[in-house]
Amino acid sequence: MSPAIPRTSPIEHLLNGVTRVGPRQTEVRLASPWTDGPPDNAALQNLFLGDLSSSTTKVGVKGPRAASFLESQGVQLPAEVYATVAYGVEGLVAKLAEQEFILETTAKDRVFDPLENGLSEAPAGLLRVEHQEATFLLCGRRANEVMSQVCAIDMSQVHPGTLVLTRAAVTSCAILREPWPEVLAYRIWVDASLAEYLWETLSTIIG
Amino acid sequence: MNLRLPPQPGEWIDRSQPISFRFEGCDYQGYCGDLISSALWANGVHMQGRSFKYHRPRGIYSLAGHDANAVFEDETKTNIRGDLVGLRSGMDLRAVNTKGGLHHDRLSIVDRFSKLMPVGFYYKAFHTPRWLFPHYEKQIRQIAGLGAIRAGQTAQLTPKDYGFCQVLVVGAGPSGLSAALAVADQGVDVLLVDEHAHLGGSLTWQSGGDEKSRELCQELVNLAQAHQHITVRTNTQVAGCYADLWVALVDDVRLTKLRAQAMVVASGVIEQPAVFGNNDLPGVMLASAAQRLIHLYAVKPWQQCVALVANSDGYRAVLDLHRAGSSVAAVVDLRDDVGDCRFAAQVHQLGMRVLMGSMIYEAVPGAGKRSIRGAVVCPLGADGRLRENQSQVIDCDGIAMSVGWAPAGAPLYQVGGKFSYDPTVEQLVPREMPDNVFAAGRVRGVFGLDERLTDGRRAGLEVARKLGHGSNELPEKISVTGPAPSHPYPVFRHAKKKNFIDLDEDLHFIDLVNAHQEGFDNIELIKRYSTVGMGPSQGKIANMNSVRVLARLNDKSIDQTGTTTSRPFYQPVSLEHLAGRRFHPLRRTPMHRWHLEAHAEFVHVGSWLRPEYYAVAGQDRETSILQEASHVREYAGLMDVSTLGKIEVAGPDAVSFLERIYTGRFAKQNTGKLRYVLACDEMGVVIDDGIAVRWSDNHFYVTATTSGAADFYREMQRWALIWDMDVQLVDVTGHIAAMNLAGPQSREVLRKLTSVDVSPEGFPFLGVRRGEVAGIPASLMRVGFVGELGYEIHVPAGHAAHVWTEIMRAGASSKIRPFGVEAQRLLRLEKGHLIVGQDTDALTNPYEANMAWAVARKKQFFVGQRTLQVLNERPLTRKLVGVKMAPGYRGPFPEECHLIIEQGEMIGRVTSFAPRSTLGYGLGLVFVHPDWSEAGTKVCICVDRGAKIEAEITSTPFYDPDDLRQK
Amino acid sequence: MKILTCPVNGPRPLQEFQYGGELREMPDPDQANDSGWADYVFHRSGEPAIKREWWYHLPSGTWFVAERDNRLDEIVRTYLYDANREIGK
Amino acid sequence: MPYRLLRFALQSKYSEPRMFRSPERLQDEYDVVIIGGGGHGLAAAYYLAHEHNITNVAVLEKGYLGGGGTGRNTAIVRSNYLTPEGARFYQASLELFQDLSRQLDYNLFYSERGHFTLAHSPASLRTQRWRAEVNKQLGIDSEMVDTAFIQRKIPEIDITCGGHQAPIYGALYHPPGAIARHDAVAWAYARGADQRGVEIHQQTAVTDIEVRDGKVAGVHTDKGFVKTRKVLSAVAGWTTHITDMVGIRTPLVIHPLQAMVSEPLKPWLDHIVVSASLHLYVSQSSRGELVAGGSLDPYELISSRSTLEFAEGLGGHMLDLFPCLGDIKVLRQWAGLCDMTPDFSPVMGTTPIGGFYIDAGWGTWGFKATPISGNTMAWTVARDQDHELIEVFKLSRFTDFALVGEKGAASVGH
Repeated sequence: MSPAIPRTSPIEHLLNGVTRVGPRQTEVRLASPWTDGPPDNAALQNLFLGDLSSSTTKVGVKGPRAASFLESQGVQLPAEVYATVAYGVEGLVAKLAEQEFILETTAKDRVFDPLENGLSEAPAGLLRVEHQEATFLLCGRRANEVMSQVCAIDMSQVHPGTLVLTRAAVTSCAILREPWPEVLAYRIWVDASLAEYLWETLSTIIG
Repeated sequence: MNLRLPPQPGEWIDRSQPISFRFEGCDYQGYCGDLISSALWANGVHMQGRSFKYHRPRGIYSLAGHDANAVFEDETKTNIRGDLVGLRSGMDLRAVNTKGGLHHDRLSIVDRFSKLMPVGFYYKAFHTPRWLFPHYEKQIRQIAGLGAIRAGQTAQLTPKDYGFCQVLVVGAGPSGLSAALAVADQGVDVLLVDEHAHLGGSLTWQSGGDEKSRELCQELVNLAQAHQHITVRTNTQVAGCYADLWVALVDDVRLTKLRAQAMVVASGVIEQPAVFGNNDLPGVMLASAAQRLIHLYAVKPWQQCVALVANSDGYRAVLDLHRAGSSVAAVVDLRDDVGDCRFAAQVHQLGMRVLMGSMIYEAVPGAGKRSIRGAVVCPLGADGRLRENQSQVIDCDGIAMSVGWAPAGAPLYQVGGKFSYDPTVEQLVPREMPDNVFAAGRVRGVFGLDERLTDGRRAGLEVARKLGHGSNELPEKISVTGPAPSHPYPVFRHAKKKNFIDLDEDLHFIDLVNAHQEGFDNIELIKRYSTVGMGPSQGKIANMNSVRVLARLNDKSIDQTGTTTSRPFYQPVSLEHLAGRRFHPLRRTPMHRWHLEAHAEFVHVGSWLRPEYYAVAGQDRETSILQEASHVREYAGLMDVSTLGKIEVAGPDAVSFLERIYTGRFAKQNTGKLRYVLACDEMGVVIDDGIAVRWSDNHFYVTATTSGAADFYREMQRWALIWDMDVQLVDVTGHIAAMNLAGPQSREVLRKLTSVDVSPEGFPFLGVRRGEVAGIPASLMRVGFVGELGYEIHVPAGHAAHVWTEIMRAGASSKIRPFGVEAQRLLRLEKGHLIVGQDTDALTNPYEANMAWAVARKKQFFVGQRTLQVLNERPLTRKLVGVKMAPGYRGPFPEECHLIIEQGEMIGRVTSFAPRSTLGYGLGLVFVHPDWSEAGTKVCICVDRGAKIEAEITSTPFYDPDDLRQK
Repeated sequence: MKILTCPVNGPRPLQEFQYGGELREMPDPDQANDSGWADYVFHRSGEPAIKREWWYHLPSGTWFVAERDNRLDEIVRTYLYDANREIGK
Repeated sequence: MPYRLLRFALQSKYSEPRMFRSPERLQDEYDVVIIGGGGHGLAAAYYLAHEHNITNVAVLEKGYLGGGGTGRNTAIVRSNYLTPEGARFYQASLELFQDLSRQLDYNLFYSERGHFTLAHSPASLRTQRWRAEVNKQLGIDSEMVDTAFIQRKIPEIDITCGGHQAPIYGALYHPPGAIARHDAVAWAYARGADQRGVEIHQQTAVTDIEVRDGKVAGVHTDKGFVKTRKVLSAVAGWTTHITDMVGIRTPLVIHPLQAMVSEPLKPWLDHIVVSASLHLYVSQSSRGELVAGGSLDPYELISSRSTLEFAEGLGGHMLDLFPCLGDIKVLRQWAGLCDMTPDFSPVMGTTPIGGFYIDAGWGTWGFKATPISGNTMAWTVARDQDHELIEVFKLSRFTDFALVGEKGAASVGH
């Protein structure tokens, strides 16, 4: 059962603005409040860094029975490792390994509850994996300029919707190029303990 | 004196932007686009610096970034190269390495005593008597070195980025441009890099008045700049090339780490000087330097000069000089025959005086050797020797040297390319290269303009094909004919005057001869002994001549003599550029903010920040720590232990896996219980410890030490593979936060927040439970590390701050206080628990650590077991035991790592010690020889300043020996 | 920077990896005599050759094997470890 | 002005003789063949001739003298080691160094600068104190100093290390810590050996070693076979090539160690500064260059190639420690080979093969041991018996599970 109390973002103390990207409902929280209302499309189109940590929630499932369990719960699974498919409200399911999956969705979405119930019994061959990574959103046409200062592989060549496990600013991250048509956006998962460091680093680069 | 010429076609200076600057206290004017050196020369400043050793006046020599004697400093920067750095408004420059300024350099006297200082003289003096050497060295250090470090400067954080391209083309001269265009036309993306501000390479300064070549240059440049598949970067040097075409590009602001799929090197050549008497004085320069002055910076090199030539480039330079109004008093050609050379023909038509088969014997110095006033020219005999008796003096204020070239081959050398000597061009040319690297143009000995264009195109098509584009039939590789562009030996001995091989290091011809005479007769040895090529320009205009000289001395070929390798960097790179924006990842726990607000003093543990203790106003560190500890003993304390490694171990083989990883047993461990675990490596050395929780038959949850966790998890993963075990491992360290609620009051505090039965019966010592704490799903563990009733509470990181705050609130009535790492270290010490890495070292085994109890005897296998069997049969050499000071002891206390001494022998070492404990006396852990490990033994600890103090070996735990309180 | 190809994640710069030393065949602890065991624990085959080495991809936590020339620093091939296959190799 | 220099001025012709001859061909037989013309091999040759009167010796060098570790290290000499065995050994070396210029009549620019080993954590502070205490017991000048002392001696150092990482807590200070002109050490020993009859053969590569019934019988080279009953391998980073020839198993793995040098600068840094946790050690040469090195390359490799990551990392750490060096430029980077052992101590002395002696495991501490290793190995070769100073460093210690604890709690190289 996922708790009623909302999750605190590891960079809660650095946030004080809110926006949404395009038609999406999920709240993107920002470090700086926008003086004249939420950022217009132009601003979003250019470049900004946002936090989804408290507006999303994750759970992982691992083990020989992971796939069958999720399917039995009506979760559609990606076929290839590192592939993702849409799930829940603006959420996704990613395949991390042959026997491991991670699900992320908006915090408001209760779609996890039945899963959690199924997992809480912890039957053999099925392991619930806690996932508390921070989720950042690096958005805008200049996103690749930022990437090129922290990431040693060419992110502009990565297929949208494919998860890339690599290093950004010398910390391990999972980076997903969002399959969004209207704007270039990267979803970045980083260990909660390193969230503040990475946020500060990306912020200074963006300037 | 203003030597600025009227506007030259294609000049690089911007006359609409005049710049004023100062040099050695005088004001001057230059233009935006000037180099410092070109601006100075334009103002008639020919002496721009002093040499490294003899402090001889020096001026412009190459104007191509290899002039290590025109070096300046200002208030903020040092070792500023005059022919590398562009002129900026407000510059206030001084020459480096002078005593009393450039004009009155007191050290210039050294030049007179040079005979006292033959090559390597410093190896043969100053060392006896021994006590005098420090004095000599001080003097030597003062004299050596160029610029002075500017104290108080702070390094900028420069951006640093990664780049990616299909083809990197190095050098934007004719061959580079045509290579780039050829590749790009195949639809392949090209990054075209040039170290200069403008494209065109030698075409921009080596026109010889040939307007067609200039037009062609502009044409190529326009095409390249307009091409959709070509990206251009100017003012960018290829600083170094590394494995898998990982290339360091450096410009004014940043280092770019470029990954290229293939590379075309069209880096051209570096002009090499001739060696004759006084060939270093201001006024003597490479012809290419004079041409650069004229065409790029519109500066007239001299009023009247003599040109020393040995190739057609020299005659082209003569034409350039002539047009610029530097009258050429004579052309001195080392050769007997100019071959078929249209430039020579034009020179003849102009009726200039040409002396074939001649050489300049020496430059006649002006006052103070700050200029030259003539050239002594001698004919060469059939034997190639100078006929000094037939010498004549030709008046001139400048000498232009055009006797040959050496490849700018650094990128090729650095990717592992091999060069060999090609006698048809008298130049080293690349022979072997990696299959994704290509060379084009003069760097491989192709000099004619049309040939360079064809060769560039050829290289472009080859690289395109390499990447799977374009046709298969390729144009032929250019084969070179005609007179060689370089002279095989432009070096002439001078009986008296210095004739320099290396201007950076002030080495003249005789230095190499002498070094050779002393047995330093191969290129590496002579380089190290004479330091030729070791200076700031890395021998770019010295190495070739030194190789030619050594080859002669050994009567060997150039290839037999060999060249020294060209290591990064091509030009010196600042530490700022290399460092860039430095990344210092720091891990923080979810409760970090809370700790901050509670005035925690943090300590770095691995990459983590942990509260060491919580500062209390007006109270010292030790007291605060002791108070935190006492508080845990009396009431309740809460500690953030989120940094502990946390690993899920699940699957059918979970039990047998853990039995192999740890020294203990798990088969009989009940679910809902936890155990202490100890791990060794294959050497039997203790490497980690923690607890193992059993949730179900096939599901365990283990913890690891903060700094050891990452490595330990990696090793677990590897063993699981090697043993081929059906077990799932997950590192949840960052996902799950943990806190230790300890102290007699802890049960009462916890009861308020959870529905879990926390009664002694319902939740006994070493039990584990799952349930909600403050509304958050949590794992609860009854642990006793600090020796009090205690609970470790593990919750999802995203909810940990909430749980922590709730516990502090609920504990308020029980006087709960947070405690930090230091208090915990004290509390565990009172219980005699060791800390891996502090009380153990890189060779400690469990027997030494007094942990035999944790090593299961009858067990099939665990990592380190076999080694421990061997070690167990040997007498112990040390044992970890407790030590305490007499209650009420006054005087110096031992510190951790003080030694225990008996009859002058080192028999032990303090590993942990607390002068103040909740027990009222100083106590600690020590490694001591077994003969001294009996409880009650008095030992002598040697503390600071040699004082010896007595302490008593004792059994542990010190506190609550029967472990009643934690039960 | 060198490129190493992780069997799972593909070609990546060396920064993403950690070296894990050569693959070593553990003798049967019960059969091996002390010096035989010491040889396994301490001695390495440091001579120039193409070695089978452990490499670890940090971001994904993947151990794999690389066959590498320890003199030329050329990677011959990389593949996932398979206990059954490695035995006796 | 020393007389020796006047001599140069007075003489009409440069009269300096060859420092070492280059013999035309190898003889058929030598009493001792030393593989490796680096500092260690040449020192051993010198002491064999000088102290044991064994002069029928050939030093075989496949490249040029001092072209390996000798010419690639950062020339630091110190004796503040952790174990009594190590500290005694290196102290003996340091004492030989102190008088070596005089003994070999060659100025090695042996310059005592004072050596700081910075501690960036309480744990490292403990390790440094451990070293200091052991050193004091052995009469080695070593002490713990606080940050104020460090700041006083090195005003430009940033005790906070930029504030984004562990600061400096204190340091182990070792006043006799010195630097020397590394190449010169090899040349001077070469000259001394040559003068005493030792033959030095450069560009002569050993291709195989002849072993008959467990004893050395001779050495195959690319210039032919030579008979000998005693072979000393002193090739550090190339040791595994040689041990492979005689079929000896060792714990050695070879890692590159990189370094870089700045443009020449006026005197600025008088001391030697080492920070293990910043992977940095730096000193300023008599020529004025800042000579800096880092930690071992992270994986095994028998090649001295350079990497950009090293230069970037070292650049960053230099600025963490010395923020004023931002515009100081790096001239050149290079690498050497380190033959590492599991216990950070050398492998020296007799081996299971009769007449085959090993001088290896020099990791990052080879240069500072040059005189004493040459001296003790000469003794060992002459008597076919391990010198007491090096007994603990026997190769057999690994099969005996009797490692030397030099690695301590935290490993500190250089």
